[in-house]
Amino acid sequence: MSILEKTIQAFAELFPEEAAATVAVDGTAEEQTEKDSEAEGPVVARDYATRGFHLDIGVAPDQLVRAAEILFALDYFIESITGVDWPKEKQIEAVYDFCRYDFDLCRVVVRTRTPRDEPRLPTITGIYTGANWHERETHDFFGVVFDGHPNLIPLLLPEDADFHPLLKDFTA
Amino acid sequence: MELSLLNAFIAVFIAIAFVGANAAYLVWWERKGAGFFQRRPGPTENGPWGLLQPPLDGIKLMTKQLLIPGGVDKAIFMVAPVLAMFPALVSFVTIPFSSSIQAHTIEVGVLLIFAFAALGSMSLLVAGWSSRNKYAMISSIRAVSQTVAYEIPLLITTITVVLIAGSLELSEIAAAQMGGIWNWYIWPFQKSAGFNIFMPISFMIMFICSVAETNRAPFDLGEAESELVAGFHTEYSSMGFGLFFMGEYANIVIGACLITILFLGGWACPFGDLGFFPFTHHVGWFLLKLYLIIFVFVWIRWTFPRTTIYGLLNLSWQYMIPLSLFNLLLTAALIKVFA
Amino acid sequence: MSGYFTDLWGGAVSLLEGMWVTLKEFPKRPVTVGYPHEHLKMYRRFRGHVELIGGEDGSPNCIVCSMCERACPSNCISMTGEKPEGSKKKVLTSYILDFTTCSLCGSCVESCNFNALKFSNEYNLASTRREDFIIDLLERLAEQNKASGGGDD
Amino acid sequence: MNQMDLIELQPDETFVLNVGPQHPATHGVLRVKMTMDGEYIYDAETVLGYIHRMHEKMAENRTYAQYMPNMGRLDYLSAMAFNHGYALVVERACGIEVPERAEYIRVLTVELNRISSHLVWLGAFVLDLGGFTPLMYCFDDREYILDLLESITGSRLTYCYFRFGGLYNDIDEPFIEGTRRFVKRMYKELKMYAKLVTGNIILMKRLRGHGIIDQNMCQRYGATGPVARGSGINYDVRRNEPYSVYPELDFDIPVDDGCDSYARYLVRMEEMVQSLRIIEQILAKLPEGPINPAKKPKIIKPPPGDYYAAVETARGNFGIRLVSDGGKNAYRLKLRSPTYSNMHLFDEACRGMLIADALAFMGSLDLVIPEMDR
Repeated sequence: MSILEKTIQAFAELFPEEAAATVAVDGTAEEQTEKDSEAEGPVVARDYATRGFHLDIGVAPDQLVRAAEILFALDYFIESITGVDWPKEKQIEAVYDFCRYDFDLCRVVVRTRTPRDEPRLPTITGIYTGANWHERETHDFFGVVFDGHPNLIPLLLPEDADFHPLLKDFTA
Repeated sequence: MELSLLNAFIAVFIAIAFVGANAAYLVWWERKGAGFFQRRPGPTENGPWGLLQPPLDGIKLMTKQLLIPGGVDKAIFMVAPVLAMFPALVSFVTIPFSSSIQAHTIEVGVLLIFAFAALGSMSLLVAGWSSRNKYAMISSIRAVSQTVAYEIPLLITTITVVLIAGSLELSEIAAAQMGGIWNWYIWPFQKSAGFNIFMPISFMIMFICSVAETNRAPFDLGEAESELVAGFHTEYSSMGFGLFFMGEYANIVIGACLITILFLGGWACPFGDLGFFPFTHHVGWFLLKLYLIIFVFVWIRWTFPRTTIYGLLNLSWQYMIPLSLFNLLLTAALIKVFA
Repeated sequence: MSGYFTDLWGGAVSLLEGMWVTLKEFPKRPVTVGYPHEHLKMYRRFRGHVELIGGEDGSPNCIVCSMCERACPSNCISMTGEKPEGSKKKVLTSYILDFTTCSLCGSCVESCNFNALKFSNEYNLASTRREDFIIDLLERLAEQNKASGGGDD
Repeated sequence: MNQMDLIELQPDETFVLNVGPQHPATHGVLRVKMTMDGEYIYDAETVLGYIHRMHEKMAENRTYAQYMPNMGRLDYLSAMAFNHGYALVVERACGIEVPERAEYIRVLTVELNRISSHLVWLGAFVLDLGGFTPLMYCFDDREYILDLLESITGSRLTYCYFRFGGLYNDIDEPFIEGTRRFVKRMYKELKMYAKLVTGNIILMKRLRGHGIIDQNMCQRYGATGPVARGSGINYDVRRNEPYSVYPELDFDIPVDDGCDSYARYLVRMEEMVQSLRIIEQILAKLPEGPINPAKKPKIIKPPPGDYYAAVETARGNFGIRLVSDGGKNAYRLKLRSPTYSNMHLFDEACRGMLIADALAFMGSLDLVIPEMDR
């Protein structure tokens, strides 16, 4: 069983009702644009050649910690955490990148969305210690509050920074 | 009486001048040597081969503002650089450059040098303590533990030589090694002590200890610039820093002088007494050996990375002290057998 | 106990090896170029700040299309041009390069379709005054023309 | 287990030592707030952001082509690899094919750049340990690489040599000749470094057994590059996630399971040898052909969606996540820089170390601050 299938199977626990039926390999990038992203299931296998990653997993904020636990158990390491601001939908998307050290190449992207006016997410520093700085950075740039984070103070911005530069409505 | 006082003044003046000139030009030589070791020319801009660099550096340092950071113990802060320079100057009084050139013959010359060398480490302690800077503080503690650790093997090794020569007077120790390279104490065979295979090792111990005593790389833990910024002289500017710098080089000269006298026969000509040759047993030989040793100091500094404080202390307590103690015992026994 | 002495011996040998390496370097010639006295020849492709290319008569090739101005990521080019009476082409009247913000990426040269811009070989770019880096390229071209007695290159 | 974990220290038994932002060992403006017990580090907190420039926001305000020079400013020591990563992600998003010759030249310049980066690391690392001379030798050797790269790219540090789908300009015969000579010289120089630095007993005593990073820690922090490979993890993007022409080249990924500073040191030294091997192979089989694709969109406008590309820089896995909305500018560009994750584990790993060992450990992580702060 390839690592891709293994990961998908492990995530079946999070999405019991949708199960494996929602797993779909998307087509080329052009086709992708026509599809409404909402229509996709939570676990989507992507075309690596055009996208650069294999698995796209959308979770609810409260499933995030469990998702990180599953990935940690499967020997994934954390690459980065970042946000994307979607002002139209009044949401901030948090994107978690995971990758593997061994030769079973599989890049996993975990996404979750939180309301833009009060962005709150649970921290995963309990599982991936290295998420600490990434979460602090996301807090700096997007104002996402990570509940339970041990030290949520500005990392890259000055200590007294009260702005979040990567929000789309930020102007210098 | 008055004449001898005048003599003493002249001698001290010459000693100071010698130390000053040496300290200044050793800085030049260090930079030039570092350059050559590192595929670059070193100082070139001031004077031919950069020879005007030391006096100009001195002028620069003197014209700079002497900063005294807030909250330091001013009196001690100011005294420390002087303390760094002073022992080196005094020690020079006892150094015999040849059978006739010596500021003052002191029967316990070796003891005097060690007494004042201990004072040198005091200046580091005082400087680091009074600077009110954490880096300086750590550095001074390091410097003191280092000096304590390395004074022991240094003294033991010196006692070994003193035992063989039978005198505490430096000129007599040197005089005992006259008559050719084979009489120097660096070799395993001695007239008075028979075959002592540990003498070259003693020389190595002496050499390493002098490097450590003078706080030079690879044992420059006191001023490890990549860890402690500038160590005990972090807060010193202007001539305060200059004095520390000069003191360091003056100490190097003292250390090299000691090695020359104790192991390399002082002013002895390596080819024995050549009746036809006018320069047998001449101050020139002394200076030649002195600068050769200083060259090796420079060479070592620009070759090796720095040790850590624990590596340094381990080297002393695990290797140096047992070996030098063993050699002392062996020498004492051999003297008993052969004498 | 045997480890004690092999450590000592191996360590000493490694130190002597290192010393031999540095000693061999000692007599070699330094590789340094004594910069203010000696200069290196710049490579043909060296990217200094940009300058204008003059045509046969020494006037700039530039036709004021503003492609470079738009390509520049840091907005350091500002140019003006005017259409003289009875002429079809626009003529460059000023070309100011604000070198303080230029990152020497060369986007301007690449975007130019009329062979009007090139990199200079200027590398002595140090000054204590900010104004020295607001470079009037048109003036520079005129000076070059004067120096070479008419358009060359 | 180090001794610090066993002792519970009271606040009045410790003092805080600020290493940085201006400190000789931090190679830039990095600050580590260390809580010390004598010379032992009880706790450390790294403070970043002193040269944060918000490159990610710049990406949203510039066109794709205009953003290319920014990449060299991230990591000034291996600018080529960062440019490569950015070119890869945009090419992937737009579906631009890169001609074979361009790919080979890209790998050639990236590997030259990797050697030059490792040379700076070697010099600076030994400088951290108190040895000054190797720095000068390293810079002498690096000078050859910089001259070579300058002769084809026109600049010495921030090359900006890659274009989407190809290169800025072609390499010429003097460059190939010069590279051949350099490879020959570099093999000799590496032997010299082995004698001067690698075998040195003082260096070994300082590095062996110090700065332990185990595999679990690498996984938790996401350490990559020589830091992970020095912990016995066989992870190199060039092999694990092949890009460009790396699959066609024969080279090894050096791995050392010493987990200490010395293992990381050995990995980097061996990487230079492997890079030389790659360069030799490329010089032997450099194909003829164009260096820019025949058809290339005039204005770069990737279709909407998420794209990811990763490259192996001299310091590890550099990843770019590009979120496009189909416009001329990126909607969101995330730069995942390797040192950011590598440095993060310093806080945990340096607990209980002596300050001298901790700074040697920091040197073995090969920090480039602008890349961390972005």
